[in-house]
Amino acid sequence: AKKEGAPGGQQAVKEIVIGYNAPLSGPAAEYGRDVTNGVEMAINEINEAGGITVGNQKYKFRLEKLDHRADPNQAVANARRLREQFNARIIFDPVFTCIAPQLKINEEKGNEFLMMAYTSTPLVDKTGNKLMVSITPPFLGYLYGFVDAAWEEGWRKIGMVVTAGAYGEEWRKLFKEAWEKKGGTITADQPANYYTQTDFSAQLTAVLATKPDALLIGGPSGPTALVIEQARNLGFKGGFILVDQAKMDYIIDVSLKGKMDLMGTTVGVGPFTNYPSEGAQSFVKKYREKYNVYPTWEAALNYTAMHALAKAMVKAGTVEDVYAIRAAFEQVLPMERNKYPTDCVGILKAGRMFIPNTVGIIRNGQYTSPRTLVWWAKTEDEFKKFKEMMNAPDLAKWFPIKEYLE
Amino acid sequence: MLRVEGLTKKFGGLLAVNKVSFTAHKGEVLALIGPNGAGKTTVFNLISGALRPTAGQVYLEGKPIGGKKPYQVAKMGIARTFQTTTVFDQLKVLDNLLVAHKLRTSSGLVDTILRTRRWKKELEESRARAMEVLDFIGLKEKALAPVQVLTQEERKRLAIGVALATGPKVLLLDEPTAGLLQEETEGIFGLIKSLKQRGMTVCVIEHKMRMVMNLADRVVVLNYGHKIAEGTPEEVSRNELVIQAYLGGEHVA
Amino acid sequence: MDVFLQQVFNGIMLGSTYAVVAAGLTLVFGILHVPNFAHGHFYMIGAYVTFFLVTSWKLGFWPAVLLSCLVLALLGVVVERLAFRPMRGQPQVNAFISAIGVLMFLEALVTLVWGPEGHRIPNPYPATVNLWGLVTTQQRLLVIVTAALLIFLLNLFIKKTLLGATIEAVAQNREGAMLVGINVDRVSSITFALSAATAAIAASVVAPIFIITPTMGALVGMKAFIIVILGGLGNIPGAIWGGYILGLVEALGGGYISADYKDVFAFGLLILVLALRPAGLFGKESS
Amino acid sequence: MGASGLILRKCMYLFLLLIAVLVPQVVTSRYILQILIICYIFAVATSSLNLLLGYTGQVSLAHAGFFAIGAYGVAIMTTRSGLNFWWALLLAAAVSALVGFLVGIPMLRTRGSYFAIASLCFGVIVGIVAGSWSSFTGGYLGILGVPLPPPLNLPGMGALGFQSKAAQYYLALALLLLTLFVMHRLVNSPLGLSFMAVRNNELLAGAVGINTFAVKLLSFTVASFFAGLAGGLYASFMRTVSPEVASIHLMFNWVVYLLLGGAGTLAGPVVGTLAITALTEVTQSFKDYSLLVFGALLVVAMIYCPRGLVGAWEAMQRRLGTPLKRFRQVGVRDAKG
Amino acid sequence: MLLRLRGVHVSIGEITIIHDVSLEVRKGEVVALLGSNGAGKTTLFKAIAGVIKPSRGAIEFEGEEIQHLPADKVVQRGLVLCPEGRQLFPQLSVYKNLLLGAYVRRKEKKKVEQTLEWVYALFPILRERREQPAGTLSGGEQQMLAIGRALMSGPKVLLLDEPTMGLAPLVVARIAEVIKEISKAGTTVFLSEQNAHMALKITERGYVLENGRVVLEGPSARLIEDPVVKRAYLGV
Ligand SMILES: Nc1ncnc2c1ncn2[C@@H]1O[C@H](COP(=O)(O)OP(=O)(O)OP(=O)(O)O)[C@@H](O)[C@H]1O
Ligand SMILES: Nc1ncnc2c1ncn2[C@@H]1O[C@H](COP(=O)(O)OP(=O)(O)OP(=O)(O)O)[C@@H](O)[C@H]1O
Ligand SMILES: [Mg+2]
Ligand SMILES: [Mg+2]
Repeated sequence: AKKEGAPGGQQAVKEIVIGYNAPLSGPAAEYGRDVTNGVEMAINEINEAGGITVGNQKYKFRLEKLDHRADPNQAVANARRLREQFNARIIFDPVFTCIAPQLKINEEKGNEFLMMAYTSTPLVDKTGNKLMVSITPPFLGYLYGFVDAAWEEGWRKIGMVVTAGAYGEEWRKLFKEAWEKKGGTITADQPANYYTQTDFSAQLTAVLATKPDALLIGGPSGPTALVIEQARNLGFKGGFILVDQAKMDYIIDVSLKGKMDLMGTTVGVGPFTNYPSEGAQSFVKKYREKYNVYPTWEAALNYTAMHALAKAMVKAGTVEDVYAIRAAFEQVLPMERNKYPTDCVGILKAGRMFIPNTVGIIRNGQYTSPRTLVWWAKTEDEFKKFKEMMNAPDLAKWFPIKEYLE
Repeated sequence: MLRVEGLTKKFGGLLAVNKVSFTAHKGEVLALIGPNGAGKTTVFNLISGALRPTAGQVYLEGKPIGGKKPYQVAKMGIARTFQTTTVFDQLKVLDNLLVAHKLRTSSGLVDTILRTRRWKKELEESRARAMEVLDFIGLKEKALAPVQVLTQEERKRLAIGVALATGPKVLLLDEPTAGLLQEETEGIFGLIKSLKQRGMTVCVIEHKMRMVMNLADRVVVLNYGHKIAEGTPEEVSRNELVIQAYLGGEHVA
Repeated sequence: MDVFLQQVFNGIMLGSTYAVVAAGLTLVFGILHVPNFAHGHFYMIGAYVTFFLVTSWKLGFWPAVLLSCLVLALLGVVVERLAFRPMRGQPQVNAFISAIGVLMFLEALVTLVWGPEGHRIPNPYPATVNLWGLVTTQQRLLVIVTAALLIFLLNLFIKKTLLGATIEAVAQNREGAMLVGINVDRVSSITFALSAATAAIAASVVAPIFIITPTMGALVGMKAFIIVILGGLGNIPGAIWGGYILGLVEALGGGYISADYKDVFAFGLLILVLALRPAGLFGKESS
Repeated sequence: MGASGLILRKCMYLFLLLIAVLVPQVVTSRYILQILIICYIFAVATSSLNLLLGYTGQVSLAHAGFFAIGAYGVAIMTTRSGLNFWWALLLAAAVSALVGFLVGIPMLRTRGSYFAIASLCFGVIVGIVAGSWSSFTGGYLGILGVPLPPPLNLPGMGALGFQSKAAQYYLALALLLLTLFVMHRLVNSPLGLSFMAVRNNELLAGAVGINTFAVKLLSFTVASFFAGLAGGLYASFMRTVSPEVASIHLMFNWVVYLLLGGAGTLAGPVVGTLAITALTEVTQSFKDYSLLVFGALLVVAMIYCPRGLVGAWEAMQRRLGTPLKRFRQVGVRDAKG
Repeated sequence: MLLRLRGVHVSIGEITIIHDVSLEVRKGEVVALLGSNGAGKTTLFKAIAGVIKPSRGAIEFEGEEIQHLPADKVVQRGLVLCPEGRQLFPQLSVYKNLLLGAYVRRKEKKKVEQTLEWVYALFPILRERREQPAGTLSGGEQQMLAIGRALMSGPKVLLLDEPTMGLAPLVVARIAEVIKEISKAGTTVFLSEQNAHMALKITERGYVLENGRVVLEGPSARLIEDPVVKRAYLGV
């Protein structure tokens, strides 16, 4: 609810409630927390800077968090509650299965809200929802990017111990296709359940028996680190390719406590913590100070997205008309260079922001500089134009993905 | 009516019942006696299908029933009570009898949900039958009472009533008066007597010899799983083996 | 062949933890008939306490394990007192609900204190060993040895000591136990303490190999229930065998059945086993 | 029970029904309606679980599995084969019942805790299949775009659409009433008595000629049918399904609803579902402490109302000595009126 | 005075079952408690043994009040109840059941051995069935085990609640003998029975309980002649 702010004759500051609907307990709680922190940090910064002015009215933001425990039913109930009880017209959610049913209610007349969806799956781009902004790089960018990088490393035989479930399955299927098209071979495919298993020796033993050059592994970062450790304990000397859910910096710094040498040569999502841009580095510092936990891509991307949202509101001149706010994104992007931790230079009609995929490579226990894939540029010229908007233009690489070249 | 032939039951190494044969004729009261652990309850369990015999066969009106499940045996017309009084203590008295009579009805799920004419008719019949049994066991006033408020003796009556409500041809009663006072024992005694008058075949396990003497037409005596004697109460009570194994020198009970 | 042996070894290592956790659960579920669905959460807290002692108090690994064991014994006693003792005489499902309340509470508590993220206990014995071609680490060997020792002691305790017999006596007839002079409440407390303490040891010795999270207990708890049932309720050797069997099935299944469906096979197999042996693999059917 | 008590009780039920019917006229909040709709659907699932757990005494932990079969059944049939929703709903519930029947045959050979765990395993299997068989179930992302129920052409009333929340509310309410009606008739019949007899004493039940296995199987099948029905409607109202519908958490929730409402009573599942859902929404305001508070409350509630809210209410009634005496174990006699 | 009850009331839930019962048992006596079904014999015994707490009144054992003690403490003092319904440990062997009977003097290994031999001598069948789970014994065997188990603790006072329920005449006679032997061995026996014939034959004094009140007391020989007892308990 919008409250009358300061008393007295001065202009009262009103309040905009940002709804936050995420898993705050259960297995996905850590993930949920990272996303919240990003949004919350952005909100605090904006408020401390005096809030935003829309029309002639000053506003501050307030974050209203509800836990949906990754349960779609609870997510819908929460969304309705946020919209109705708190009059939240913006809702962040980082879980696809919970976002999906909300996309069925956010266009209801009189109940509209803008879905800030943190999900990389292509399915969400196909919903045609007009009130959605998705704030991650696409899954396919990583997949094709990793295939290329792995090939360049000289690997030809790959064994797979990827997380079970459809996400992993999608990875396995598409990776196999792309890899074999390149001319490589898949020697073994033993999925493991990264959410429930803690010992992966069984799958690793079976796959390592086929003598692969590298392993495609990954799921959540923590268990992925275990897979790496256990593979090394079983005597594996080859390389790793990490699916995009696993983040190599987190694995090294948090899970392996800095034991970089275990990584050998690894291809994966480029590390955020040492991303060579001013924006990223100052964010890492601020974030560490404030939360005393590890800053992740989740936090950074949502942080940037929240800032983009605030700008869009100002631009649209309304805090209520969500269609106008959604439309204003096209005008406020790109975000200024180096003021924000991540690149965000535009948005697709379908709602996906132009955020490059970052591919990182660790070679012989040493980070090499990452490359960022510009997947949305249709032409070389367009790519050059976008390159100039980015935080670290030297790292950018043109990498068109036909699925997204509308 | 009920014929038991060479019935045998082994528990591991223990021969609880060993080649026991006897016959209960229509309308008679057959008492099964013997020391504790002789295998009486086991015989009942074998007849009623609660246990599978190791060997031997049981016939009801000439039809073999060995190997059947308890509910099938009940349907064929053998009802039993248990040594420790068992009734459905979460149900009301009347409901105990209705559920016992259910095996004589044929309404299914659909009849129940739609409350078809058949369902109504059968429910009426069941009620009538239940009231009749209640009247017989003398619990008419307590029809709607929960079982918890019944006294021990009333529960024993109800247990017999539940068995009767299944519409049996043969009734197996396992120590129907255990733990009852003399006065109450007489009551149950009367109940069995009037059952007999109505032509019911009754097999009863009993330790109270006076009751056995007055009630039973014939007596089968078990010891260590063997049948050691069979005959009229007088014959049996004079039998040396029986006196040695069971009755002891003088017996008053 | 080498691969097969390696897989068997992997299975035994997995099975070791399962066996200990399941044996601990059998004490309260099989013997006291308390369906303690929070048992896996005792396991989780055991790991966290060890983690805390090692990282914050800078205790050595073994002193930390021992202290954690004591803390959990105490926790077991408290939980029994507050959440399960009042449930006596109620149907078992009531205690089940109470256990769900307890596990929600414990998980939320740990999340509040240590956050939802995973933590690691520094591995005290990280060196790899090569045993006749089997590659493993010292810590893994330690898990197997500790489990075997624990199982041996537990079995000895129940079968050979009078205190063990009193636990069984209380389980089978509470009033009867009171009438021979057994302090029933104390026996319940001891049983819970023992059960929680074994879970703490199991968790503490495997934790250095793995990651600890507030949700790590949920699945272990559920598996422990399945194992207890598979082995036959109240049958301690059954639970232990069940633990090793599940470990082996998971390892060999994970290695040889190439599908997401290996769990389907494992659970399906369990249903089948129970259909054929309704009282578990090692249980005697009581009539 | 006295005749006056019976009338009083009837009046109370009618009054409650009236309130339920009037809700959408008074309450415009989509949030509250949303919660009530899902509550009613869950109450159907909980009621069917009650048939098994409360009346037949079989602690089944497979219920979310059947709910999921219903949900996926409707989702797949409507989105893939374009079947009319109503047919899909019926068919999905029938499939759920059939699966219940088939897996009941091996599982019901076990008893007590063994059955509980065997059924838990089945529930888990359904969840895994839902998450893994992506070509059929859409994997962990699930199936999007499940349609709302199409308008019903009622003779004389014209088409009845389900676009509005109010209409959805009435549909959920109708399903709940249908379920309660069927449960009521089942429970107050010799058939229902045979369920309770199995719960009370299986040995004796067998001895009085009840095929206890068949009774349990019937109860299991009927419960699966209603769970499937609830799941189907759920899929349609949520417009999507994902493997969460088979999650054991959902099922544990229902057991909690049932036990805290009062197992073995007709009102229990409904009371429990409404009360706990309300409580969950309230404890959310404790933020980080919500599960801490909720967990503790659960234990306390189990200690102070071991027979659930309905049980506690009855106990209070008894103490006050009003004629509204026994909801529990309503005998056949009561069913007549 | 070994055991003395003064104005004892016992309630279960809201119902008062025992009203104002006062009675005494002297050392070395064998005393009978007669009463019809549901008179409250079992309830009274349970209250004495500490299984349920009396709501009012005092229970003195060897001059000390014990009504506030829990059951296990009462047993430790030497007041042991052999309960109705036996309350055995069904899945434990006969031997373990007996051993647990001696739980309160588990430290005195020698004495326990001796008592065990004595119990086996009283009930030879128990020796035969030593390894069998108690739950699979026949009713009579279980009753013998229950008495045997109660004796294992070497009680000063043995409360026997309907030891002959459902037993064969031979066994009833045997148990009557055993009670005499126990008494001879120095144990005071307080016996609750419905089998008034047997009870009054082997006891010295008796109390008759009806609806939770003591309605009659006196020497057993006199009670046998009492017309009320005759009609209700002995049958004419
Ligand atoms: N399930 C079982 N497993 C092993 N032994 C059993 C089992 N059931 C009964 N027995 C044994 O079989 C014998 C016969 O028992 P049963 O219960 O038939 O005796 P009974 O004649 O009814 O005695 P009572 O008059 O004391 O009830 C006993 O020795 C008993 O220990
Ligand atoms: N747990 C209980 N709850 C309610 N009433 C009880 C309970 N236990 C006993 N009663 C009641 O208390 C009264 C006395 O019971 P008690 O068992 O003491 O009698 P008894 O003389 O031992 O009878 P019996 O000869 O049957 O053993 C009975 O009316 C019984 O119904
Ligand atoms: Mg018997
Ligand atoms: Mg008694």
